[in-house]
Formats: sequence, structure tokens, C-alpha cells
Amino acid sequence: MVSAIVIIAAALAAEFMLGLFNERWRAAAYGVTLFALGFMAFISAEWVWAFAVYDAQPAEIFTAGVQPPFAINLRMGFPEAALTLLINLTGLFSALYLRRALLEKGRAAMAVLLVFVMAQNGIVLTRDIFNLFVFFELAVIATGGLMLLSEDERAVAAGFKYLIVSQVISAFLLIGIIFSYHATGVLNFDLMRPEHFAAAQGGAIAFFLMFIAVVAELKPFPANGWALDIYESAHPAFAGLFSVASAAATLYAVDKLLVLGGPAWLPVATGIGVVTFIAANLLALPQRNDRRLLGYSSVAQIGLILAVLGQRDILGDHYFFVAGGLIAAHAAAKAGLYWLSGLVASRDIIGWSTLRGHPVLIFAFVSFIALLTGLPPFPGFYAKWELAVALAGSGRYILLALILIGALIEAGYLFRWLGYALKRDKPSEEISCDPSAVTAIIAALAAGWAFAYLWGDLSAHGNILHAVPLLFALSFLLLDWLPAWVKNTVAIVGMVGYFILNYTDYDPLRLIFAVIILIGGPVILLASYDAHGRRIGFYPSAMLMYAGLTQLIGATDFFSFFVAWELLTVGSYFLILRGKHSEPHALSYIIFSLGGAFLILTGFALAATVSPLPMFEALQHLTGETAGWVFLLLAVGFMTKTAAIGLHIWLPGAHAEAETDVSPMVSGILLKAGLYGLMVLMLAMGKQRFYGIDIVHVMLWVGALSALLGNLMAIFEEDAKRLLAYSSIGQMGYALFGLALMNHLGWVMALMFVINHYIYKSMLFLSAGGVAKRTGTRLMYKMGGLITLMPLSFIAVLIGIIAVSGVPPLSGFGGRWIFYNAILSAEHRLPMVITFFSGPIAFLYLFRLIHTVFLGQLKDENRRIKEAPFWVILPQMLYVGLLMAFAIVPGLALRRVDTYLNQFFPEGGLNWEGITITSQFGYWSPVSIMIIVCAIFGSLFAWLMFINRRAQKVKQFNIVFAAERPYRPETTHFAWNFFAPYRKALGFLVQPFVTRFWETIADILHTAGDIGRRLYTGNPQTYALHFLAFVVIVYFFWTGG
Amino acid sequence: MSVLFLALTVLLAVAMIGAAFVAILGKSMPIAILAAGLVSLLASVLFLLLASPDVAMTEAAIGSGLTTFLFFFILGRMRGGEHD
Amino acid sequence: MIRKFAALLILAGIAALFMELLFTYQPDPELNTTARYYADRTAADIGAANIVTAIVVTYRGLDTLGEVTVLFLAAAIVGLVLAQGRRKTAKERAVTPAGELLATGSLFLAPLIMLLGVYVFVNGHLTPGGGFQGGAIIASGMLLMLLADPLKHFSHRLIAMVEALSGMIYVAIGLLGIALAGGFLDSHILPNGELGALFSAGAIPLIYALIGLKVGAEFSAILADLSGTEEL
Amino acid sequence: MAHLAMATGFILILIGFYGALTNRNILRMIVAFTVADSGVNLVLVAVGYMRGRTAPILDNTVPAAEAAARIIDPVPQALVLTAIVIGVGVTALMLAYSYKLYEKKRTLDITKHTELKW
Amino acid sequence: MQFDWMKIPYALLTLFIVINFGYLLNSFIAKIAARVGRRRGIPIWQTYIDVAKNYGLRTSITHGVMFYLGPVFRLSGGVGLLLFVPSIYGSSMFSNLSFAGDLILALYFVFFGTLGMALGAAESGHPYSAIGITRGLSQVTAAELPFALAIFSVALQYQTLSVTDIVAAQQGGILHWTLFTNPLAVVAAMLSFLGSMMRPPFDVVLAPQEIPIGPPTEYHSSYLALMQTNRAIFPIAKIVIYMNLFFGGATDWPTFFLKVFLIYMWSVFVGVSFPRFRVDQSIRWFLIWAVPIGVLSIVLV
Repeated sequence: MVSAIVIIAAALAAEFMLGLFNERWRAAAYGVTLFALGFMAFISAEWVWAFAVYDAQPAEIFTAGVQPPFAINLRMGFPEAALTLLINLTGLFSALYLRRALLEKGRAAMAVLLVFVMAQNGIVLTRDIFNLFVFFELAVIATGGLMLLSEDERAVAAGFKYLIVSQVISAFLLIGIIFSYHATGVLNFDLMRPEHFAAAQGGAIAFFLMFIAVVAELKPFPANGWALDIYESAHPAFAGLFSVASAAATLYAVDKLLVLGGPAWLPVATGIGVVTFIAANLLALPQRNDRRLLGYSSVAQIGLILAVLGQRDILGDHYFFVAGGLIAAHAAAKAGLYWLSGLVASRDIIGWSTLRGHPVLIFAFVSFIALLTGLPPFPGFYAKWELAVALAGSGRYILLALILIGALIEAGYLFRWLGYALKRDKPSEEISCDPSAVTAIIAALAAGWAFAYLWGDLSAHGNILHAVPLLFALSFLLLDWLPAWVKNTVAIVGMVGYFILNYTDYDPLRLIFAVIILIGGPVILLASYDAHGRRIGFYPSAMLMYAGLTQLIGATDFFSFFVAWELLTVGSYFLILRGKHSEPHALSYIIFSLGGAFLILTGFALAATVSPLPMFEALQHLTGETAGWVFLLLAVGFMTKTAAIGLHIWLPGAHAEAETDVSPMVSGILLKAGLYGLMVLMLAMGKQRFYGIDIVHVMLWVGALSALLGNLMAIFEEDAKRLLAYSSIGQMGYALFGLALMNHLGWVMALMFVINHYIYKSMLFLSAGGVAKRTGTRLMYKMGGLITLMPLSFIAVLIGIIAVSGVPPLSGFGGRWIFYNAILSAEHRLPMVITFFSGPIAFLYLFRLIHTVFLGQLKDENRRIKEAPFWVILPQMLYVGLLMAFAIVPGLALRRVDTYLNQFFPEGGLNWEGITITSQFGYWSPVSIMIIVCAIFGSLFAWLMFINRRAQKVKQFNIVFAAERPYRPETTHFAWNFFAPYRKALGFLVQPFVTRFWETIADILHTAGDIGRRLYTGNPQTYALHFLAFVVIVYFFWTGG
Repeated sequence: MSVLFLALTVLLAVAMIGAAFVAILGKSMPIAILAAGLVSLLASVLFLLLASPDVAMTEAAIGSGLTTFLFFFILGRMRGGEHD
Repeated sequence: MIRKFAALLILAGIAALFMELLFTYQPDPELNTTARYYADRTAADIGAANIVTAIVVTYRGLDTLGEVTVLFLAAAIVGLVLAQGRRKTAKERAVTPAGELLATGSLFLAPLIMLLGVYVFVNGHLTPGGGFQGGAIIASGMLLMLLADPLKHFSHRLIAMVEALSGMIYVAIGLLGIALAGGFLDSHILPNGELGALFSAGAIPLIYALIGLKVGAEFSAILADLSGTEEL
Repeated sequence: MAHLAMATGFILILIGFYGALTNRNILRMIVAFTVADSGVNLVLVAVGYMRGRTAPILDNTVPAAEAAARIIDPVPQALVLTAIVIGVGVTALMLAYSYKLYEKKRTLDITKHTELKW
Repeated sequence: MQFDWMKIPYALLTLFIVINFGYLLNSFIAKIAARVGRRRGIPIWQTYIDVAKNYGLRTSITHGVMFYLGPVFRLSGGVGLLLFVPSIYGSSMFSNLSFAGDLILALYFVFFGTLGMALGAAESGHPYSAIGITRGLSQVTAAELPFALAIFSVALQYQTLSVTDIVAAQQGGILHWTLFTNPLAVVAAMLSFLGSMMRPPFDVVLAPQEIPIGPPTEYHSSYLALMQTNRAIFPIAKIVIYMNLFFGGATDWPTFFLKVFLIYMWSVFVGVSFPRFRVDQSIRWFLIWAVPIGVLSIVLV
């Protein structure tokens, strides 16, 4: 094993050696630089290996042959080894990336780079506070020097600003160090003790000065203007290195200091960290410049980690796991993103769309964003989970809430950026594919995924990357070069195969969801055979969503449930994003989803701390106030997914703008995830009170209002797919209402809705999608008369609307019948009035769908269109068959569920004797109804057919225009603003209050960010003042509190 | 001895503070630079009084000597910049 | 005006902080553990009469190495900054010849000054002064030569070579400490000798000499780079 | 005396900071920082000072055996040495930067060098 | 209740009786309306003549299968509605096909015909038919709401959804009728009844400017005959539900005829005394007057 001091010595030797090279031998000098960095990385790697595999003991390295505290010593323990490896590898790849710049600037620049990396190593390794100061100064000066590598002219000013501020900082650091020395009599980290500082007069202030100066290097808000300028103007490779290496090293320095300061300082660190996290994320919102945005994001991430450092008292064994996970994720992502920004010519975040067409790079971009936002399977996710559990477990709810709010804002701008990159028009400039740069980026990508695997392995909850469905989904990344139909087949076979292998494991409730996901999913996928080409990106996203859904119903503990939840959210986000104009809608989808997910996380974290039992049992055992909170958080979280009214604004756009075969997936299948969550929750916890309010009762109202307003909004909609999307809100409202009734029949009804909604909404979305595909528009008033051209689509829609509106004899009626029976035994009567009203309204918009699209006069421009493609029609016809079958024998699925529900709601079940289904109040015989209606209908229809058998068929205009073609045929189709009387009477109910509410919130956040960032005037004096003010404020808070 | 020392220290301190004000508020740039050098120089004297000959020497050679040179060197290169 | 007021206000806060430090400060009646160790052991362990030197070169040798690196870094960056966008070569610039007196005087004085510098750093372990001070003095000798003849072509190569070699030897000595003595930068790779003699205190004189050369070279490099700039 | 030196040091720091934060001229800011640096050094040395003791150099008047009772704390001095050298390094660097900034805009007014902001 | 084959001829018998009663009722009411207007009016058998004539007519052109759906759906709706509800209480002969479903079935089956008519009319491709549809649908949804509330109130009151059970609960004297035990529900339902009878003030749906060129023009000959038949059956089928739920049902045919006639007359009386509403006005009217009463009836039951 090579001593850790050699890392520093090697760097120094190499940089001094560079002086021997003639300025002309730059390539050789570059070689030496790379070699030195590689050697440093090798030493760290060796140590990491020793610690990880051989369980080596931490090594103390004494200098000068004298024991500390009388000489400087270093320590190489596992954290040090890991951090130096991170720093050195980042340094190595940055050097690789910087090849051109370094060769241009010569050996001095290379030496500076080496010093920078060496200094960061030193900060990590040293155990002496003054030595720490020396390394800090080295890092500062080297940073100033490396700014010169940038091609940006403003970089010099940025470097200068940094020097100015660091002058002030180092003055404080020096004073702090000397007074600490005075107070403790040593300069050594291991021999200084909290009690020394406490005992000596002025010791606390001494520590405070030292601490605040080191923390200032972490760019705390508001003393971080200089850092942002550096991030914006530095060479991207250096910005990445700065963000990763400086942060990692300085965070470790703070960690070392916090041990000295004792627990009293932990809240200070947390406070600074969390304020920085939120403020930086807020200020990042209005940013358009990619590197400055990344700068804000870096600042925010580091703030978060600082906050985590301050929580070491409660994190216990998980401390390094959490903090390390965040650092690792931050490192891979930030280095990768900065390096990517070097390839992109434009500095506006929209310009990143130029990455499209480079699958590896765009995958890298996506991975980096996922790393930053802490999505599974990346380390940030594990860290987020453990942190939430620890915070909830020790009652630090406000902190948890603040962190999650900050994370949500962060996700907002990161996903907005991702959306731009994936959807906006590609700029004309191509990216510059410098091979060494691409190598570095791929290294960061590989590191990110390696971290993901590593953290999975270290996690107590098992490795996310070991789950079969997820691996299946990820394998599509590798298969993406195949033609779409091959991938489609693989997907279908995989999903059905998984179902066949696993269906015996599900109880009836889960089985229903499993069938919808794993059999229903492939049925929708049949429509995907229609796609041509390779359809890059579709299958990984879709399969990720299905993997998440599959894992969701298989999950038995909080962690795996939440993993699955995040996976399906991410998968569906990418799926939705594929639509042509779906970018803003996908953004609002992901933000609402993540917001919901954070609520769920909080709820789970609260519940998980109470008992280590499996999820269901743990929820059952909750009592008291906690139970109310958990229930509320989880319920709201799940209702975000079902788009309950108030949280619904993401849905219409997201579902409507998605591709033809995606809309049914996200509507027919994905929405069920929320219902599943609600079912699990309510089965486990029953009714809960929250400060005296019956939450389930509130949910009953929410369900009813969703049903009413969702339907009402649907009838005023001109866009066919948006209409269906609003209808989903209404339908989910019904289901929620059923669940909230908390009786047997309510649940049967909800399950009936689950099944029915899947069938008819998938079918209708496919039909609407097929029609939109053929006509080139989704606006219904531009269609009309398509019945003769697209008869199969028409039949699907006809059957669909009969089913949805609950008109007998189709299966929708079954849902209504159970519903009415269910509410007869319900306790609350007012909300049901609202649901009553929404029933006929559903009928209105559905009628409009069929009337405006298929009936009436055909438009001239549509005269030549054909039936929707075979593969789009095929699943629709399957659904028609299914609806018929389900209408006749609803017992097929419901009977077992009914029995299953008996264990939870023993009373009020259904009686399934013979062909009649009997409830406590009424009865219903689906077969008889079907036969009677068909008999009457059939005989009349046959009679008409018979008597008119010889009649001649005439065209449409013959009917009312006496065979004359009207001047403008499109004006003869009354379609726009179809339900005008309704709008006149009830339009006020559907004013977009909710949308306005959320928009106002977004506006406020943006404005706050925009005003807040004016703080950074660009003047280093202001920045220095910020730092001083920061010192004073923290000082007063600390002395005051 | 001690009283003399103290008196000298007070004198030095007052002189340094005065020079420091000149350095930051004085109108002319060269004088400001010289004043800053003077602060350094006086500090090195004070270091001597504080029984720190090593520091005194370093401050005198580097802090007041070399630094002042550097300032003038640069100032000479930026005629006109001093009045900004 | 607002800025001045804000600065005053905030600095008043800082002043309050400093006041607390000042008023709670009580000088130690006795040397603390660290200082006592140095006072008691330096003579025996290191063999240097100047304890500060012993601390700087040996006990806290890593700091000093870092310090040397700071100067190295500063020199390198100053070179980088000034190299950026440098257009004209020295020859194209207008030349203002130095006065006769200065030219002759510097020719005579510079070697003497440099000698003084050497003296200061080789005696660093005995008397006040050492590598840094000596280095600075050497650099002022250079400065004098520079002033005498602004166009004097400083051999950048030479400076760089001195700097690089002294630095590398310094690091090598440090590493030798691991191999031959108790650890990195342990000065015991050479015998301690007699307290107060020139060749005593182990490798300290050698190291301080190297530091002196290196610091001198670094300051000279900075000065040379600055002198290469043009008047704006 | 230590208190006095320390107070002077603190005052110098404050004066230096005030000058650096309120003067628009870059060069003047750097000058102000050197004043502050001197102040910091003064504070550091003052902390190590002990009344009635001598410099930590062993010679005939201060034999090794009596050193512990006779000399002042050498550690702060060692630290200040480092600090001074670092300070001059940074000053040199800032001066080079100021030259560069001046070259670009022909002004040393710091408020004119604020393209990077927000 | 179980199915047996005998129910089919019995159901057809009910149908026959109701059709005839419906034809006569329609003529009779037309006559009354004419007499009120000091005209002589049509002969009582005029509807028979019209229907017979229309059934006899044959058209030589067709607009396609979709066009058939209008009348077929409509008549299926009417017949189905009639047959899913027992006509005569206590008579298994005239309990029709009510074994297939309960009140909810009837409630939802009302829409079946509306849907079909709308579909067929829309297929005519005439803009005015579409306007008629949108008005009709808008109004009917608002008008059905108080009815649904009333039904629910009654179901809650008697704790059953079975029509037979509800009628059974009202036997034993006029004071046992829902009319007296739950008057609010009845008020709500009777207000709703006005809306669904397509008579003034809620007949803007059939407003004269649409009639000459709207759906009925295209639905001639046998189509019209089917619709005329439906016009005889459907109101009665609906009134039967009202009668069963609110007015004690009928234990024999004379009571049945009487009650149906009286309930029908309620809409006629209102119709001749009030001016016509615009559709949005009628929606508001139902929501403001009828719905709160319905809600109240549910809350108070």
C-alpha cells in the first residue's frame, strides 16, 4: 500500500517537474500531468479497495517523524480514500477534457491543475487545522488560475471576484485558527475537543470564525455570488471539477470541524445548508443560462449535503451512506452536466436540444438529471429515503418539509430543462464531439450508474437494480437499435410471460391490477405495432413505467413501494414527453407527481419509524396523531396521481398531448396506480381522523367534486383527447368516491371502475387517437361525418360511450348499479347529490364525442381519409368484445374480489346466486338485461332492415339539402361550443380557479427567484459584503439561539 | 523599560492606524501604496517588540518591501487607471 | 453612499465580534502543550537553535511545502494571466533607458544583495530569517537588475530550472524522510550535529536553502513576468 | 501589550475591509487588503505573545534547558510566516488580474467589471 | 323473482294494453287541448289512423344503418323502460320483466332512448338537428337530476331499490303514499316530470322552427311510425315509475289508467299556463328550484 502522503508528494513532484520542460514540449508535459493524476487516483483506488475488500484499518500518516499534535499528520480512512478517489478521478477526466486548453496554455496551466487537485486531496487528508488553511489557500489560488482556461472573457473578472472574497474569508479563517489554537493549545483535529472550546473564553467565537470561514467555501446563501460567476464563466471542465472536487473536499472539512465543535453546531450547519438549498433552487428558477443554472444547482446540492452533515446526530450508521450518496450523485451529475455543456454551443438552456440525435449523450443527460433529482436507482434516492426516515423518526418535520420543497423546486427547473432538450427545435449548430470530452462524459455516466449499483448493494433495503421488471425495462436501452416491431414483440412477450409466471402470487385485489397492467398493457401495445422505424426512447420509457407498476403491486414494504412509485412516475414522464406539444404538460405532470411522491415519502417515513413491520401491518399499527398525519399525507400523495380536483391540472394536457398509443397507457393504466395506493392505504388504516376531521369524509367530497367538475370541464372541451382526459378526472373521482364510502359495495364499485375505466378509456383514447391521426387535428369541430369512413372506430366509440355513461345493458351500468347500492348504506348524503349530477353530464360529453366526430356533415378536407390503421383498431375491437363479455358476466372479475373484500368489510356483500346479483337493497341480472334489450332492439332493427331492404342508399346532403351541395359544407355541421346552453347556465363552475391558483404559485416562485437573484450584482464588493453580512447574521442567530 | 515599550507600542499603533486611513482614503494612489507599505513596516517594528524577529524580518522583506514594489510596478503599467 | 453605510453597519457587527474576542482574550501564563514540547525538545530532537525555523521546516514542514507551492502557483498564474493576449514582444516596445547611476550601481549591488539573501537562508536555523526572507532578498536583487535595465533578458528558462529543481529536490528530501527517517519531511535524514553550528539541525539548512532558492526564483519569475508587460 | 497589538490588528482589519468594500478602484481595494493582511498578522502574533519573555531562539542567553520558561510561543510565529507568504502570493495574483482587467476595459472601476451577475 | 317463459307473453300483453292506452291518451289530450282552444280537435281514433298509415308507407331511399338507430333506440328505450317496471302491483302476470333489474335499471334506461334519438338525428347531418340535440340533452340532464334525487330519497326512505317493495310499502291507505310520507321528494320529482314530458315551458327542444326541417321531417314513414308508437309508450312508462314510487302504484288496470291520466294531466296543465323557457333558463330553473328540494328530501328522509 502506498502511503497517502505520496498522493501529495507525487502531485508536487510532477508540478515542479513541469518546470523542467521546455515550453515547446507541451505534449510531454501533458503526459506527465495525466500520469500524475492517474497515479494519484491509483493510490486512492488502492486504498478504497483495501478498505472495501480487506477491511483495512485507517492509516495515520505522521510527518517529520513526530507524533501529532507536534507535527502535521494525515489520515487515510475509508471516507478519505473514497473522497480522494472521487477528486482524483474527476481531476483526471477533467484534465483529459481540458486537453486542448492545457496544451494551448502550456505547462503552467497544467501545474495549476495539479496543484488544484492536490490541494483538494490535502483538504480531505489533513488532520491539522492550519494545514487545512494552507490547502484551502492553494485551492483558492489554483481556482483563480484555472479560471484562465476559459474562453469566456468574463472569466478573469470572475476569478478576481473569487480572490477578493477569499481574502476576506481567509482573514476570518486565520483569526479563527489562531484563537482556536489559543483555546485548545493544539492545532490538531484529533486532539481538539468540544469541551476545550467551551472551556476557554472566546473559544466558541474562535470556533465560530473557523467554521464560518470553511462553510463560506461551500457557497452558502447569500455569500455565494462569486461562486455563481465562476460557474458561469469557467471552462466547463473546470466548472465541473470545481463543483465536484471543491465541494467534496470542503464538505469533508466541515465534517471534520463539526466533530470539533460538538453537537451544538449541528443545527447551525443544517440551518445554513437548508436555507442555501431552498434559496439557490428558487433563484435558479428564472435562469436561462445553462452554466449559471448548473451553478445554482451546485450551490443548492452542496447546501443540501451541508444540511445532511448537520443531521449526523440522527443519521447514525446511515450518515456516510446518506451524505456519501448525495456527494456521489452530485459528483457524477455535475461533472457530467458541465462537461456536456462544453459540447453545446448555445448558452441558453433551450440550446441543449442540439444533443438530440446523439443517443448516448442524451441518455447521459437524462441520467445526470435523474442523479440530481434523486430518482431511483441512483444513490440520491437511497439517501433521500434514509434522510426522510431519519428526520421523520426524530420529529424534524419542518426540516424535512423544507428539504422536500427545495427538492421540488429543483426538480422543476431541471425537468424543464430536460424538456427543452428533448422537445425544442434543434438549433443549427451541431455539437462539437471532441473525443476526449466525450470520453469524460461517458466516464461520468458510467460512474453514475456504478454509484447506483454500489449504493443499491450497500442499502439495507436491497438493490433496486436487482428487480427483474426494472432490469427488463433497462435492457430496452440496449435494444433500442432494433426496429420497433421487434421491441414491441419482446415487450409484449416479456410482460405476458411475467404475468404467467407470477399470477399465482397475487391476491384477488392485486390480481385485478396485475391483469390490467401485464395483460392490459400488452393489449395497448398492440397498437404500437403501427409505429414505424425504431421509435428511439419509447420502449425504455414505456417499459420503465410498466416495470414500476408491476413492482408497485408486488411491493410489500415501504421502500420498494416507493421505489416502484418513482419508477413509474419517471417512466410515464418520458412517455408523456414524447408527444408533439407535450413539453409543458409533461413538466407539470412530473412536478405534481414528484410533489405527490414527496408527500408519500414523508408519510412512509413517518410510518416506517413507528414499526419495522411490512408496509401493510405497519400502517395498521399506527395510532393517534401520527396515524392521522400518515393517512393525510399518503392520501393526498395518491390523489395527486388520480388527479383529484385541485391537483388535477396536469392531467388534461399530459394525457391529451401524448402519442396515440401512449394516452391509453397513461390514462387506462397509469391512473390506477394512484387508486391502488389509496386502496392499500384505506384497507390498512380504515378511517382516520386528523385533528377531528374525518379525512375519509373529505375524500368523499373530493371524489364527488372531481366527478362533477371533471365531467363539466369535459363537456366544454373542443379537443377530443382533452375531453377524454377530463373525463378521466371525473371517472377517477367516482372511484375515489367509491373508496371513500368505506363500505363493501363502494369498494366493489371502485374496482369495477378500475376495470371499466381501463377498458373504455383505453378504447376511446385509441379511437380518438386514430381519428386524430387521420384527420390531423384533435379539435372535434373540425371533424364530422366520419362514420362512413371510419366505421370501426365509430363502433368502438359508440360502445365506449354507452359503457361510460352507464346506460344499460353494457358494463358501465353495473358500475352505477353497485354505486347506488353502495351509497344507500353510506353515512353522508350530500356528496352523493353531486355525483348524481355528474352522471348525466358524463352522458353529454360522450354524446358530443360521437356526434361531433362521427355524425353530421363530412368536411371536404376529410373526404379521402381512411379507417384508422389496423393495429390501432385491433385493440379497440378486443375492447369491444371485452366490454360485451364483462357486461354479461361481471362476476368474472368481481366475484372473487367481492369475496376477498369480505375480510375487510364483512357486511353488505353481494349475492351471486344464479344469474342475478343481489344486494341488500336491490337486484340486477346482467344476462337478462342483455337478452331483453337485445331482443327488443334486435327485432325492431331487423324489422326496419327488412322493410327497407330494397331502398336506395343516398348520400348525406340528400337528406336536408335536397341533393344540393351547400356553399360551405363545414358550416352545416353544428359542432363548436356544442353545449352552449350549459355554458351559459353553469359555465361559472368551470372557471379555471385551480389552474390560476397553481399558476399564481408558480409565478410567485419565479418572481421571488427573479427578485432574489438581483442580490448578485456582479460586484465583488457586494459579494464580500454578503459574506460579512452572512457572518454577522449567523453570529447573531447563534448567540441569540 | 516596560513603560517605554508600552509608549512605543501605542505610538506605533496610532501611526499604523493613521497610515491605514491614508491608505484607504488618501487621494493619491502612490501615497496610498506607500502608506500601506508603511503600515507593513510599522507592523514589522511592532513584531520586533513582540519578540518575533522572524516575523518582523519576513514582514519587512516581503510584506512591506516586495509588495510595495509590486504595486508600483503595476501602477506604472496602468497610468490613468489610478483615477478610476 | 448606501454601500458605505451598509459596509459600516455590517463591519460594526464584525467589530462586535472582534471585541468579544479581544476582551475575553487572556494571555497564557505558561506555554501550552504544543509550545512547551517545542521549547523542550527542539534543541535535542532537531538541533536547531531557532525554534521557529525548526517548526517551519520540520514540524510543520508540510505547511511550508504548501507555502512554497502557493508562491509557485502565484508565479505560474501571474505568468498565465499576463501571457494571455500578450501581443507585442519586448523589442517592439519603446525603451526608456535607465539612468547611468542606477545601471552601474545595480551591476555592483545586485550580487551583494543576492549574497546577503544566501546568507540569510543558510543561517535560518540559527538566527532569525530563513528561506523566505532570503528568497525575498534575492528577488529584490533581481528587481534591482530589472530596474537598471528594463530590457535585460531575464532567463526565464534559468529561473524555471532553478525553481523546478529546487522544488523537486525538496519533495525528494521529503520522501527520503519516509524512507530513511520517521516520516515525510523528517529532517533526520542528515545528522543533527552540534546546536548552533552552521551545519547542524539535520537537513534544515539544506531544505531552507532549497526553499530560499525556490522562493527567490518564484518572486523573480513574478517580477520578470510583470516586467514583460507593456504600459497601458 | 498583547491586547494593544491585538486591538490595533483588529482595527487594521476593519479599516482594510472598509476600504476594500467601499473603494471602487481595484488597485485601492488591493491596497486595502494588504492593510487588512497586516492587521491579521498582527493579531496572530499578538496571540502568541507572552509578557516578559523573549524570542524563541536558543542561544547563550536562552539555553535549551530554560527555554520553556523563557521564550514565547513559537507556533503563531511559524503560522504568521506562512500567512505572510501566502498573502503576498495572493496580492501578486490580484495585481496581475487587475492588470488584465484594466487591459480589457481600460478602467479600474470595479463596478464596470460586472457583466457576470444574477 | 325468477324468470319463467310465461313472463314473455304476459309482458307482451302489458305492452299491448299500454300501447292502446297510450294512443287513446294522446288523442284525448290533443282533443282536450283543442277544446281549450275552442277547436273541435281530432277524432279519438285519429292516432290509430296515423300510425297505421305510417306503418304502411314504404320509403325507396335509405340513409344507412345509422339512421335506423334513432327510432330503434328510441322505441327500445320506451318498451324496455315499460317492461323493466311492474305495471300492476300484486299481479305476477303484470310484473313484466322486472326480475332483470331494479329501480336503478329503470332510471338509467331512460337515457337509452334519448341516446338513440340523438344519434339518429345527428346522422341526418342537419345543423338544426344538432342544435335540437344539444338543447334536448342539456335540458334533460338537468331535468333528470331532481328525479334521481327523489328516487334516491325514496329508496333511502324504504331502504330498498326494488320497485315492488316500494309499492308494497305504500299499500294500506292513501296516507301511506310517498306523496304524504315524503312530500319533498314528490315535489322534486314532479317538477322534474315537467321537464321530461317535452311540454311547455320546457319544450324549446321541439321548438317550431326545428320541427319542419329537423329530425321528424327525415323520419317519415315507418321511422315515424316507430316514433309515434314510442310517443305513446314512453310517457306512460315513465309515469308508471312515478306512480309506483310516489302515488301508491296500481293494483288493477282502472286505477292504473286513472293515475296515469291524472299524472299526465299535471304536465298538460302546467304546459298551457306558462310561457316557454330558453334552455339555459330551464337548466337554471331546475337547479335553483327542483334540485334543492330534492337535496332537502334526501337530507331529511
